[in-house]
Amino acid sequence: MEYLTLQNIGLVTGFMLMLIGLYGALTQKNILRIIVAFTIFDAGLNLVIVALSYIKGRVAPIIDQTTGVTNLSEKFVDPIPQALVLTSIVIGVGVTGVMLTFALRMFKTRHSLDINDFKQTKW
Amino acid sequence: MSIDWIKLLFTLLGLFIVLNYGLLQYGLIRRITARIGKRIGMPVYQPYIDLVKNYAMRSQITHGVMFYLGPVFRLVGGVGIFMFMPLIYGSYYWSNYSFAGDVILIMYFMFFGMLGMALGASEGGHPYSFIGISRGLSQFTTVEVPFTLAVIAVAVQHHSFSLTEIVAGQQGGIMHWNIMTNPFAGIAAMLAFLGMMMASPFNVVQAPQEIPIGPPTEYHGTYLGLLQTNRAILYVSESILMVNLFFGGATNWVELIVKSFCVFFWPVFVGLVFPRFRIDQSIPWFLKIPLILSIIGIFMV
Amino acid sequence: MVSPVHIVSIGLITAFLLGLGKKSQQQMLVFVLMIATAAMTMVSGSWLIGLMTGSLKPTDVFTAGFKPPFAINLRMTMDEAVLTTMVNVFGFLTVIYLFDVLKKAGKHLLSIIVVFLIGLNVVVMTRDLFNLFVFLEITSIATAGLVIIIQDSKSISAGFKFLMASSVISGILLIGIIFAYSYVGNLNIDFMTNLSMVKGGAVAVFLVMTAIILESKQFPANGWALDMYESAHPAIGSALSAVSAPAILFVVYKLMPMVPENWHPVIGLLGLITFAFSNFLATRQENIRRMLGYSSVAQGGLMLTVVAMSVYFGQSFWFIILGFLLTNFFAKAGLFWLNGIVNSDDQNKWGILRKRPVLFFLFGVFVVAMAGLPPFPTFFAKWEMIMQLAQGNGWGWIVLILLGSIFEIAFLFKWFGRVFHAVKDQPAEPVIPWFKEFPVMLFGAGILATSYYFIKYQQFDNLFVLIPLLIVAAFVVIDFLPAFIKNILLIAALTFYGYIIYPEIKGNIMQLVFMSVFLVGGILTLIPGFATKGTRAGFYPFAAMTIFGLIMLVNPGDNLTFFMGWEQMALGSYILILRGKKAERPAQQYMLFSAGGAYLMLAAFGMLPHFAGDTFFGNLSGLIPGAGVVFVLFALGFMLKTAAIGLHIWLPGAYSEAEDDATPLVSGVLINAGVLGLFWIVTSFGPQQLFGYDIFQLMGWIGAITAIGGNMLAIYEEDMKRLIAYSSVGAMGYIIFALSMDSKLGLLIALYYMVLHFIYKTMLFMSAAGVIYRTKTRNMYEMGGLIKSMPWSFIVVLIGIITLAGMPPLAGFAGKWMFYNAVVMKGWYLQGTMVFFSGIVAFLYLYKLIASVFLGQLKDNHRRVKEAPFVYLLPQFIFVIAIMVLSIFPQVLLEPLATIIPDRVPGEAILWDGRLAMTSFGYWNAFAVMTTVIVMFATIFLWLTYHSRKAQKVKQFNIVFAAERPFRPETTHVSYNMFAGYKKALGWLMTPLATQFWTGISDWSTAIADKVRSWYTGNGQTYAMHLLLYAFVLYLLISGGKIL
Amino acid sequence: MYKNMFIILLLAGFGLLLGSFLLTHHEYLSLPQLPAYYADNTAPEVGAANVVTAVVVTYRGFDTLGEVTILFVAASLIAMFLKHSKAPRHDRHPRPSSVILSTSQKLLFPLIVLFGAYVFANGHLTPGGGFQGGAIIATGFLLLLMANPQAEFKHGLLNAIESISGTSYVIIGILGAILGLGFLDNRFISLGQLGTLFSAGAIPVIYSLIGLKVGAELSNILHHLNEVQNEE
Repeated sequence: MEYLTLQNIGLVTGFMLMLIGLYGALTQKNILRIIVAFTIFDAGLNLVIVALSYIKGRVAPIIDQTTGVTNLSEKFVDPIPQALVLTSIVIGVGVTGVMLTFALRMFKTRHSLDINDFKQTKW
Repeated sequence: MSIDWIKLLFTLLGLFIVLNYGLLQYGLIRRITARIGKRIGMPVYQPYIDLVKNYAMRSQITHGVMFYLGPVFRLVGGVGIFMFMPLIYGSYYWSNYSFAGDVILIMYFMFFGMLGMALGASEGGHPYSFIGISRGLSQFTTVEVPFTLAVIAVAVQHHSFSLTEIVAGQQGGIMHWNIMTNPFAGIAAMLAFLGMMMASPFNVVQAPQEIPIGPPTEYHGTYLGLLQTNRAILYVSESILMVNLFFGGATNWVELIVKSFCVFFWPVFVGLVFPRFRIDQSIPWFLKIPLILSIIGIFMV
Repeated sequence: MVSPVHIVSIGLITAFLLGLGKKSQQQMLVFVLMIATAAMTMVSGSWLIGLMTGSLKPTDVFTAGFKPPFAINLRMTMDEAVLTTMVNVFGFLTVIYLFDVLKKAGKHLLSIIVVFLIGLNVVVMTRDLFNLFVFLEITSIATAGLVIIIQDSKSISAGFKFLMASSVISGILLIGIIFAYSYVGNLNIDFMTNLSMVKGGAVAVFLVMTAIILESKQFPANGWALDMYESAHPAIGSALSAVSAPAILFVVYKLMPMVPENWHPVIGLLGLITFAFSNFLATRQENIRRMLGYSSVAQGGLMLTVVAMSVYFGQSFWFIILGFLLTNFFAKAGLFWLNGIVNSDDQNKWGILRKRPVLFFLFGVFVVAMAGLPPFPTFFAKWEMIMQLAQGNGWGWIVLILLGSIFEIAFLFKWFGRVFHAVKDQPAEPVIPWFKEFPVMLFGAGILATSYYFIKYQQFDNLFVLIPLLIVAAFVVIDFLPAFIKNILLIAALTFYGYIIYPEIKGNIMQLVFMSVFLVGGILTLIPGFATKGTRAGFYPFAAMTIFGLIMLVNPGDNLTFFMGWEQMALGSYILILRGKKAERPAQQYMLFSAGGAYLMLAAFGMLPHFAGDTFFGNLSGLIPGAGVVFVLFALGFMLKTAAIGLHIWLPGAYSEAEDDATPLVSGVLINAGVLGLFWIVTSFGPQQLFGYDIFQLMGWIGAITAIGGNMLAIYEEDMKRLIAYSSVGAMGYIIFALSMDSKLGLLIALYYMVLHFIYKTMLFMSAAGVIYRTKTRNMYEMGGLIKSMPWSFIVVLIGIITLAGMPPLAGFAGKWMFYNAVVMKGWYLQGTMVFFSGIVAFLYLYKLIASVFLGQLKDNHRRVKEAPFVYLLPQFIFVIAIMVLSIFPQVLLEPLATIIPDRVPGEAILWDGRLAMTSFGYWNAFAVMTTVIVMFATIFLWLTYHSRKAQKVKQFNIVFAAERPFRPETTHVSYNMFAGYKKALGWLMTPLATQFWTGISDWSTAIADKVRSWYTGNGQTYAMHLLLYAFVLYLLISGGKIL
Repeated sequence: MYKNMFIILLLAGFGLLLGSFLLTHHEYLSLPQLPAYYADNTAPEVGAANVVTAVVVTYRGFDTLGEVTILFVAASLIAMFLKHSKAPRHDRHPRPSSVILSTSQKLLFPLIVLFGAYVFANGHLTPGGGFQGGAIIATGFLLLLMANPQAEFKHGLLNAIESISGTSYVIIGILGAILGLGFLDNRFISLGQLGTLFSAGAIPVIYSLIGLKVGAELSNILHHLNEVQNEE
């Protein structure tokens, strides 16, 4: 059993990125850094998705002269995760944009970017 | 329902005897009390004089209806106890109206007069009435506890609440009396009896010294006459109750009078010896020794 | 039929086109949005109707024209139709409700709203896991947008916390989806039911499920949600609670088929923990929006439990979940909207609603519906849920549900009571625009309609349930009429009801007795109401509810009807109590204790089938072995109502602070409900053991202590009504004692005393009401000498106290006489003496009652007081007549009562020989006693009258007073602290242990709640960590530490 | 510090949870049924050379609609959020951008937009598509803004593009439902010759609309953020 495959490397890297992102999101005090940490988390997640579509020795699922039009299912890598990752990325962009906007406005209300300064509602 | 007129006659006769006996007894006791206190005391027939004088009084006042009814309630209470109690064991005619109810009826009928009197006196608006009544009621609550337990003990012992049955169970000599067969209950009841008679040391309720005026003052003339009549009947009736419960009852009038006199003499004797308790002393007192004795008594059965 | 996908397309086209709008056209844009949401509603609504009527079949919509799993499909069945209709109707109403906000807010907000609705619709309908994720994200971002309608620093930071949380959640969800895909090779929910069976697939299921559970805001990883509820506009809070949460829960439901069977209970428990704890924490909230947030979260938890256990619940699942779902939908939305109308989180500001009877009524409806009281759906759902759980021995679950429910009631009714009494300092006529009122009213109508269908579905007995409910509803409708007319109508209704019910129950003396007590009591206690002027808004519906609730108790034998009647009676009487001027706290206490008792009973009802099958608890054979726990639960429940010592602390406050003429109803009449229940359990269960100890023995002691305690407490009361109230405690102790003797005589005493207590206590309370009505005070030491001006009231009180004291010749003595016989037969001397002692103690307060009020010195300010109104006296004298009849002919009542007692009960019965009552111990002839006494009394009275015929009446101060003449009544009237000596001697008995105990419980729970809620630090980061922690702990719980 | 340790522990646990995936998961040796179906049937059924595009726009077209909606709602949120600040706008005088930047911007902007258009129009043939193309167009605007921070956009135009393209997208979807087999079915326009620009039915149209919409939205977001910066 081969462990050091490209897919596994991708997966492990993705997992590590996710954990790093989470660590950042949970420990950083600066809101902007938290947002960045979340993008790292997203990146790791996307990497995991992409890595899953990989099958050794196959090509991207686009029909062209080299692939021909028959037996494509034995030539292509998995197209679905690739479609999913597109969606995931776009969602990530949307969320990041929104979060940044919030950060902007939060800074305007309190002139601070420390997450601990935004505990008006609690208990 | 046919009324047994002869029995009614006998009952009224009994009432008359008891009334006279009560008045004489009261006079005698006062006399004895005075002698012990190194005084001469009033004549034995003084209660008769008082009674006649009071009933003959002309000037009368009233504070209102309830004030007016108070003594009536009181006397009904006293007479009622007498009426519902069998006097002489084995005699149909001297058993009064005891067919109407048993000892429970008698026990609760005692409250009737008390309550009526309390209400009547209260309407007089005299502050000491309130004080006296509140003390009386307070003390009374705790007096009744050992007494009731003792009665229950006796009832359980004879498997009956009927006084006639209880007396019947005590026939056949002094060793069959309840005071002997169940001494704890008997003693408890005798101690409670002290409180029921409201003699010293439990006479703070009436407190003849501190409260020289009060209900008796407001109640004068005929009212007082009624109250005195009641006192005579009630005290004797209560003594007879004790006799019936613990001292074997009586089979004839002589025995009845002797026994009830002895029973009645007991609180007088105690009262002469012991000083008076305050109300907050007397209440716990009844909840201690008499209560414990009566509890022992009830579990002895 | 329009395809369900067009809900989405209509919405999206609208959303996109709104972008073309100009600022000046804003109002028009709002109308466009309105039309769009209406259209969406019509699409989903038409599916709902079609599916309901059967004209449409459940459908799958294949997008892109490929069958699943090749393309995404949307499903439209009954479930989806209900939920999407809910979402869209809600959306439509939100647009209306937010009309003023939207007019100013700009077109972007409009787009966000419609996108939010689309997101929820698709979340409900889609069958594709990844598509679900996408639309969940849409909903999340749209939610973030909605939160900042109010752009203050609170809502902005709450929105950010929400974004952080939803990032973490969506990360977990996405990774789960990807794993799932990698194991089964597709993304359609219907094609991955075997996911957990695939090696490693359980992890994927776990991640997906966890994410959805986190999304449904489970305790304690829900700080972000709470902050959002607190800071968002109420309309948005209502959206989160009423439609977001159900949509998410529906996702859970969709995913349940792939969740392994053995996880179901874990998820269910998580939901229940949320339910219990969130309600617990809500009790500490002063801020309305946050409180509603906690409540929403709690409801979500409860629904999660139901959904997670859907397989377990089987047939009843739909009934239960719809009950919770619809109630939460209508009521929570309504409450949030009301919050928006009031526009304040301060409970005291809510008094505005008091100016708007309809809105206030709806507020009450919502609160009651949330609290799970009848006749609202949650009540039935909760009942069914408990019954089902009990069948599977889920006692821990039941405890959690009941705990949560009691906390829920605590904060809801604290709030309600506060609002009820917050009338002061309000603007005269609040301006409430129609578009804010309209949705609330619609949802109010919605919940009422839902209740109607739920009741109809249950197929209750017409006579005992439906007619009463209709009458109550009718009185709600005619509440605007003058009190006079309503009083006549209610009395007429009760009379008529008695007329139609009589043929049904005349064969059953048990029912007949209690029904007469409740009906006659109801009618007679209403009569004093004629003295009230004005409309007396809000009194009659609840009086009717109380009385008919009582009537339901006497039903032909259905546990649910009994319980429903019980709760209804509790609710009605709660409102009656709350109407008193200073009744806010006492009413709250009353509600809490009532609810506590009711929930104990509910648990008992759950256990009952294990012992007795489906039988009505009052009809059991009397030989149910080993049902000790059920018995104790029932007994506690009923004894809470009869205020056994320790459980009595609600009673004096509740009875005394209720409106004076309502007190007889809520006390004298209502307390018999507890007696009814106790009587039933004693006769139908028979002797029971608990840990080897005889329960009747225990109950006997409780009864004895209650009797003493109640009477002792009454002695020291200066407040007339409190005194009578404590006296009730004592009387109930007497009854409990009598019942627990479990002998023929004992039960007879209990029944007899029940009737008697009903008569004299109602009478006394009415008389007190009359006195208070005239003197305007309840303190007895401020009265005195009233016998002159109120002689009739005096006579009533005199008869009442003689009866109460049990003095011959009146009817009370019968009870005492039987009591001695019973005690001696049973051999319970000590307890018996205690009860006897309590009877003597009663003399003290009875004397105080009558003497302080009617005797003694008349006060200057009462010189012009008149006799109580005729309408007060009339019922009192009816009772007096009843007492007189009973005194002379007790067998009229005692003989029929004796037939109620089942033969299995040991002990001897009373033998009647004509008028002579006999036992083996004693005898007693009421007629003879009465005759003798009357003759004696008459004789002596005549004797006195003859002698004192010339007596002259003297003035008030004409008394001999230590050589002085008193000149002020105040200094002469001895009443205050009358029994000081007694207090000095026996006051130590009165250490308020019960009060201390309950106060301790209350303080303790407050402290714990404060500790627990400090978990919600307000820091978004902490919240994000909670999410991860929750997921991790859940993993450990499910996997047991092993790899899934 | 303890808190951080705790978080590290927690994440380690979480990592283990994720890591368990590595133990049970195996790389595919052949495609499972669903992707194999896509690989084999995209060409005949959908007519797109790029299978991923076929999946994105047709098979999972509903997701993509959602994606567009997400960007839309995010953009709306940002617009709503940032527009609200009515702070007096004081002119900023940033250092003028360098000659290189401003010059190259003028040169590159049309090229970038053109390239973006190319990417989305050819989404069904080559790697790329509406989102990618839209993002590229938005970079053009970013360049514009960097070169001239004070630049004023025509909001109306961007909004109009956004709205119209979005609406058209949905309408095409509805047309798919009416004329084709289901909502967002691309086959109501003839599939054409595989591999040519005008093939794959409605896919190029949809992708172009998406491209325009995404480009407009992202540009709008950038512009709003820039405007806020100007306010500061």
